[in-house]
Amino acid sequence: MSVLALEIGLGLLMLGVFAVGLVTRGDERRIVGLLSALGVLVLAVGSFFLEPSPAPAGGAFVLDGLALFGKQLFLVATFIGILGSLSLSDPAFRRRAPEYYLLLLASLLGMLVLASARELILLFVAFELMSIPLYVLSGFVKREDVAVEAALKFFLVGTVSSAILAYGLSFVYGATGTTDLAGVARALAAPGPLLMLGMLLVLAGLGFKIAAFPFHMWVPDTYEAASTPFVAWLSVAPKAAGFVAIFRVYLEGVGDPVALWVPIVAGLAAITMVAGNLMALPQRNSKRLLAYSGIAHIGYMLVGLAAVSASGTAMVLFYLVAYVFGNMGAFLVVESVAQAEGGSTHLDALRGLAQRSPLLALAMLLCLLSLGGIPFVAGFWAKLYVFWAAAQVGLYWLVLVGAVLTVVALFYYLILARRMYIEAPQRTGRIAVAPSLALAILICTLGVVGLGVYPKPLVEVALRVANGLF
Amino acid sequence: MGWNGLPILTLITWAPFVGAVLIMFTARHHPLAVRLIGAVTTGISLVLSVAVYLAYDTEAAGFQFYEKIPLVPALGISYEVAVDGIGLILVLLTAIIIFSGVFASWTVQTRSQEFYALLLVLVTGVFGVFVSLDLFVFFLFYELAVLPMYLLIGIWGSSAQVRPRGIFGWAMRETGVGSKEYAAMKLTLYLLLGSAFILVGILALYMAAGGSSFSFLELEGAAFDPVLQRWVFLLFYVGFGVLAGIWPLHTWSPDGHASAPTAVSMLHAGVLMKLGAYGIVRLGMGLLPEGTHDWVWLVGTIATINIVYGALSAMAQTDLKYVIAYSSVSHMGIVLLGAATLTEAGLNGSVFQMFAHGIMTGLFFALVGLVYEKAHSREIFKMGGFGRMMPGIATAFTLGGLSSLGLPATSGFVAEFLTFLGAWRSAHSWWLFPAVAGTFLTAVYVLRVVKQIFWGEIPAHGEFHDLPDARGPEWVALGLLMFVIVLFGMVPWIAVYPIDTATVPLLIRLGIRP
Amino acid sequence: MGLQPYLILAACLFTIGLFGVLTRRNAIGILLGIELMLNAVNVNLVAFARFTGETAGLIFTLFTISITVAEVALGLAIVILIFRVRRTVEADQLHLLKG
Amino acid sequence: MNAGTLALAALGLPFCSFVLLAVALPLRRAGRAAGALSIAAIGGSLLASLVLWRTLPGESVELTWTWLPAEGGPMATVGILVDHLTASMLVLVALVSFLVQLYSLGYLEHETPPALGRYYAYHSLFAFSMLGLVLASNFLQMFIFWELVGLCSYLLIGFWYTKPEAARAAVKAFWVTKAGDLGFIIGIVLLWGQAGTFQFSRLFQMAGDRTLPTAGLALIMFLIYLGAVGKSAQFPLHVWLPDAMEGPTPVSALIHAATMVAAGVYLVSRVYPLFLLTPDVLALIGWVGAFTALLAATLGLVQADIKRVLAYSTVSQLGFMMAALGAGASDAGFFHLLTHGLFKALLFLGAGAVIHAVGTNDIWQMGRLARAMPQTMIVFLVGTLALAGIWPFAGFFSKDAVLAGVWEGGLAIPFLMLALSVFLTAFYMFRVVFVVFFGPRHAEGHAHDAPPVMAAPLWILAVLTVGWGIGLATRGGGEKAHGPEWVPWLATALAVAGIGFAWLTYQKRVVTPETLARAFAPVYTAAVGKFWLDDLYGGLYRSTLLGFSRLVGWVDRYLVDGLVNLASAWTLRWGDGLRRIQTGRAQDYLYGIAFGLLLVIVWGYWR
Repeated sequence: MSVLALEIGLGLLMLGVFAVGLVTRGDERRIVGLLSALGVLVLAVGSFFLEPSPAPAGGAFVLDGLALFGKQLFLVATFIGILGSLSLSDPAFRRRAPEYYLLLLASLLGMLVLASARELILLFVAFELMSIPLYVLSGFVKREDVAVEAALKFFLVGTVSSAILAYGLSFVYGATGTTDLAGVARALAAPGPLLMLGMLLVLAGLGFKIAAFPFHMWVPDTYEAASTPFVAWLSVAPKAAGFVAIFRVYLEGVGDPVALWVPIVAGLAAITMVAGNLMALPQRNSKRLLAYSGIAHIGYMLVGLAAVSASGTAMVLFYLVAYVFGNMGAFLVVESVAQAEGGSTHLDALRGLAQRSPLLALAMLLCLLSLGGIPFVAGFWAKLYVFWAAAQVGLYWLVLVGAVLTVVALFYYLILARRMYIEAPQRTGRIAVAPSLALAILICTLGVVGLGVYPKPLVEVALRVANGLF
Repeated sequence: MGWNGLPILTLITWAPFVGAVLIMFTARHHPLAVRLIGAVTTGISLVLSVAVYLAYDTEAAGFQFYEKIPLVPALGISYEVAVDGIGLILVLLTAIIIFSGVFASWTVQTRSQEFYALLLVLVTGVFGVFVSLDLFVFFLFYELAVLPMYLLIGIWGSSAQVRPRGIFGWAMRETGVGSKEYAAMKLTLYLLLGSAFILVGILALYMAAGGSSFSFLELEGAAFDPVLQRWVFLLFYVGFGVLAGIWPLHTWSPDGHASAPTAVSMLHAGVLMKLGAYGIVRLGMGLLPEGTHDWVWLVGTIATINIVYGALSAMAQTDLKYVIAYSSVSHMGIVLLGAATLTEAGLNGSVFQMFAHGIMTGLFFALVGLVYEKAHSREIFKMGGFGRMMPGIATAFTLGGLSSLGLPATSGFVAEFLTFLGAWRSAHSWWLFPAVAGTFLTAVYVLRVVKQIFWGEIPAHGEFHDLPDARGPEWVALGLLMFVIVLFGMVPWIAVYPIDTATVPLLIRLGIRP
Repeated sequence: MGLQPYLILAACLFTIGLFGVLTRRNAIGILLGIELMLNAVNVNLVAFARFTGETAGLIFTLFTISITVAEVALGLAIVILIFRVRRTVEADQLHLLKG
Repeated sequence: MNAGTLALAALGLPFCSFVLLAVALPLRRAGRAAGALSIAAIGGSLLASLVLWRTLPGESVELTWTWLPAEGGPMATVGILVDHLTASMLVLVALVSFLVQLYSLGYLEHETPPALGRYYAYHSLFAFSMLGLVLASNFLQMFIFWELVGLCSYLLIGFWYTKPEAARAAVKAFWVTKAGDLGFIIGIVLLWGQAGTFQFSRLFQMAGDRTLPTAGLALIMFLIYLGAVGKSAQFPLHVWLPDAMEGPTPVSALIHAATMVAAGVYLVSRVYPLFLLTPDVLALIGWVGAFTALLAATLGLVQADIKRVLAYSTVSQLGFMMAALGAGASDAGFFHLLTHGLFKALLFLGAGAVIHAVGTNDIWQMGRLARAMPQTMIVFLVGTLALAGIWPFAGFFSKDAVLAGVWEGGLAIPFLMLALSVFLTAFYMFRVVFVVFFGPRHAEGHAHDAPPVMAAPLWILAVLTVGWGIGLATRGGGEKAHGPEWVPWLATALAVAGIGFAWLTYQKRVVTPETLARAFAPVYTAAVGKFWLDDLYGGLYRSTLLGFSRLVGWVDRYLVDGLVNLASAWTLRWGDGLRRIQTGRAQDYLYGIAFGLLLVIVWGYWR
């Protein structure tokens, strides 16, 4: 099997989607969604049969453990995202469905390549391939006035960040004389000022992608305005890709000098956790609340990153998986409710959900508990592990900040639970959930619970992957 | 396995859970059926608890009715249940309280099927904690016992009148002090924070013992590093202590108990707070002898603060439920003080007080619920002369009050007296004096409340006329609890025998007895 | 002439671009600022390639140029869409979403 | 039947009666039937006690069962200890209880049946508790029943619970005695810490062979004595007893005159061997007793409420008993306890008959009742003479023994105080007699002698008081008085002087009470103000205890919890404030990026 098997498969799928989009008209175009879902599912399943191949020295494109882990994660997340998108029933959307799925798949392709990229140019190109479709997709929704506004903001912030990233990469290239990441890693053993500047600029650029404070500001607006299934996917997959890129650039093969980044990353982690959690408190829109909570989660993952150890990295990978399930599940429940409530994503739309649809409420509750870090759902182990990793390297203050902020986070998750379970519903009708959406939510819930009950296998995989980096 | 092949502890634990499932799936729209299912399933637990209690072999001592089913062999997690003398009596307590609770909340109207289902799920968690020997499963049950509380208080609770005043008045307004949502949120956040401490402690022990088993019996055999013991004991103390209401982490409890619906207050103050104390005794003292010796001074001192401070705070309250809630804070001080004495008398007193206070406070909250339901008021100083209209409730309340102030022939006295003996024999004999002072303060506030509410004349403003006495199902709850209070007060040895079989080995483990 | 002047030039370009991005209210103006920033990258890359003799930088430049084009095209498309929907391209009047 | 069985029967019958009355609702609600059951039970107890008393074996009988087990032998036991002390006390308690319960049938005839049932349930419980206290074989059990009689006292004072004064008095009685009991329980715990047992017999044995560690024993015995101070209404905790008169009069007769209040004296007598080891404490007991006797006697002078006069007289007489105990004359003290139990119950029941007839407690509203209620007058007079200590009534011998004992014990000043009290006692009691039975008639009414069910107990008590006294007189004037010859003469002279002075003041009006009040103005003012002790305690309770509790409550709600709220409110505020940086303007977001860039670079280089 070629190391490019997944990328080739995805390319073929994109061609297929394109072709079907050409030959179908109007409502028939729904079929492209099914096709993409199926295709991504096949790829996702297939990815689990791939074996990581040891990276050739100086190879620009590798399929090592990290790459494979990332790809599997992206594929699963994309599959869930597409499943969620299948329920979008707006006529305008249906008409433009091939466009939507093609862009989604294109972005996915960018991620897949990014996960494997061990070369600066490839990294940058994959990064842009991933990003540019996202700008389009975020404007791809019924209420155009806010969607385009969100798209513009996302675009402007994103491009400026890209420029910063590219500027940084140019310095890295200039200081090391190579675009190979292995060379960069070697040069980092004795970094000169130019290289340092470059690496810092790159960090700022990647900070945008993972939405660390203060590069996060596009997140709430975009999440609020864009279509929810897309946001569910946007909130996890590109972030995961961003983290994979960070691991590649900052950790892989760098050795001891990684300690250089600890204070910066720890600082970013702290302010991101603080800002995300605090700003989530006053929110009245579910999507916006989840957006800020997502920022906070990035902060928690940065805690694991700040540990710059194999276990820390592994815990971030675990966290990413837990976050994918928990966050996507929560967003998709919001989408289900919004579909029944005329598109309202206000917190009040969730009122009395437990009485209108107990299962939906339960799924939401489980996802929220996971995000909040309650035992026996995935998020709990995730938080515990990153704190553990940070404590191992002596970052006790960071653990303390994180633990205290967990209480703050629980506060707003419980507010959501209160809306669903305690308050009386505004309307009494039961909520009908589209089958595909229900399936997506089910997958997320199972993931959350399964990882919560039995996290060990994933932890072991993550540890193996992380050990490959050091 | 179990008892003559019968997995009796499993039956006790899961019978309410089955009830909850039945309620959710079969009896959703039949209020009476919901109640009957609740009564029957908790009744099964109660009967079996009594059976276990009677069948427990005090000669053999140790953990009995042992059952074990491996769950995740790779991690050493298994469903492993058994009871010793301490677990035994707490299982009995839980069964009594929940059985009474089912009857005490007979008149819940809104969403009653969900109420009962959540209540039964919660009690499964409580039973589970008391019988689990596997710390992982213990923790699972622990969370199960904490989480439904948020919904139970949030949905069926009641709000109190709290005037935002003082230098932090604005903060109180902003957080909504007094409302049930506030209380539910505070309680849940506090307890979850506490559980995080506990979990870290459990995992630390698990790792230190080699990471092969979560079983209490195996961890008991491991010799932990003294430094580790010191820190983990502190984790357990703070984590469980939040639930046990240790000062100054107790402030969730008055608000929470005051806002919770009757059965939940009963269960929470009656059993869940004991769960915290149980955790400290079982995990903290049982697994960490050296950690215990490092920290008992703190545990006992805080406990004395609890006793006096809680009693004084109770005295200052004007809301009946707050009085009872603060009295729980005070009485939990006795529980922890008894444990901290590290003497046979003190430990027996501590466990006995867990039981005695559970029953007594359960009775109190049941009564307060009844009074509130009938008079629609909790303001002590607006009530008066209720004794004439509700003599039954007045009698029961007085009995509860007498047990609370440690009157002999009620279970409260035995517990307090044993604790006093232990306190004097402990390394910090001065603990005796605040503890005794606490009983006097209790006498002051309890009798003051009894006098104000039930004695004297009915207020002239005519708000309270023809208030009915307790009746029907409510008497099942009250009668059972009153009977238990008197029974265990008069013949305490039926409880002290089994308790002693568990506390003496604990003392031996702590190196206090040879 | 050494490497440094080029780097300084690029830095100036980048800073001017950033300044433009931060101060222009018109979305088109911001786009132009971004263009300047990306051009600074190109200058950098070419200069480094020239002085290290490594060709990768030149290839990188080609990629950046093409990506810049794609981004600007997309940006203009969004700006046109914005103008159609909201009748303005002033970036600071677009604040329906906030808080 | 052996002694143990008899004692258990005496103890068990009232208990069974109580349980039946408590559980069997219809029976209790039936009222008189409940009374009959209770009376039958206590009658049985009385019978058993009498048989026990007559057949008492020479040495004490002890039975014990484990109550609180522990590793290596029980930590605490329950049991019974029967000796001569116990037996006489048993008879007294059972007898007075029986008579009072009988009397109550008439006294409370107008109560509703449920209330009457409740009354008798309390009475059965009291009888059980008091008998249990008497029979207790160890300190713990003593304490248990000690508290239970306190409970009954509380419940019975508050029997008319809708009366605010009764409610207040009941609670006050409980609190004040409880305050003393704090000392008691601490003492017990400390003693256990010292000796490792609660068992009287063990402790006496240890005291006997000097194996009881004496270090700190004085403190322990003082603490135990504090319990007696509360229960037996010694200064300064005597304040609850007069207020306790809010309860029904038979209750006052039984609990607050004859039996429960004597429990403190009984306690000291019971564990006298231990007190003998601590002479300092004994001396204190003597002084406090004598002072209490004098203080209460002065207070008794100014009361208008007949029951309060009797109440202060009870306090005073309890002081006599304690003084005797303190002086080493424990037999005299206990002797006085027994005689006092009889004649004080008689006085209270007599007063009850009067109150029942005229419907008021105020002596100034009574008068000339001698003609309307001759029987009552006679029995009341018998009681009064006994209390005043006139030969040949029983009180004469016991009081004489007390005085002699105190003198012999070398407590000269207490002796003087007691002597003065003897005079005052005679004075204030005859003040009541003259005003009530011979004074000018004030109120119209249809006063008449009590019905037989009430009269019978009165006569029985009167006969016993006289008969016992005569019996003692014929047997040589009471073998218990070992003091100097002049003591009985002095006592009689003082008593007669008191009677005469009262006659002059209240009958002949040679001296008006107002003149006396003026002559002893400071004492009079102080006595009217009850020596301001009530005000002091009330002030302490309201200002210190309640004030402090309010402070703690405030601290808890507004500081301890306030900090929690503050933290959460701040968090919410910061969240809201931070949210405002999200202005919605793209430019500001770009500023965010630039700021972040700056941050990262500065951070990176600054290290």
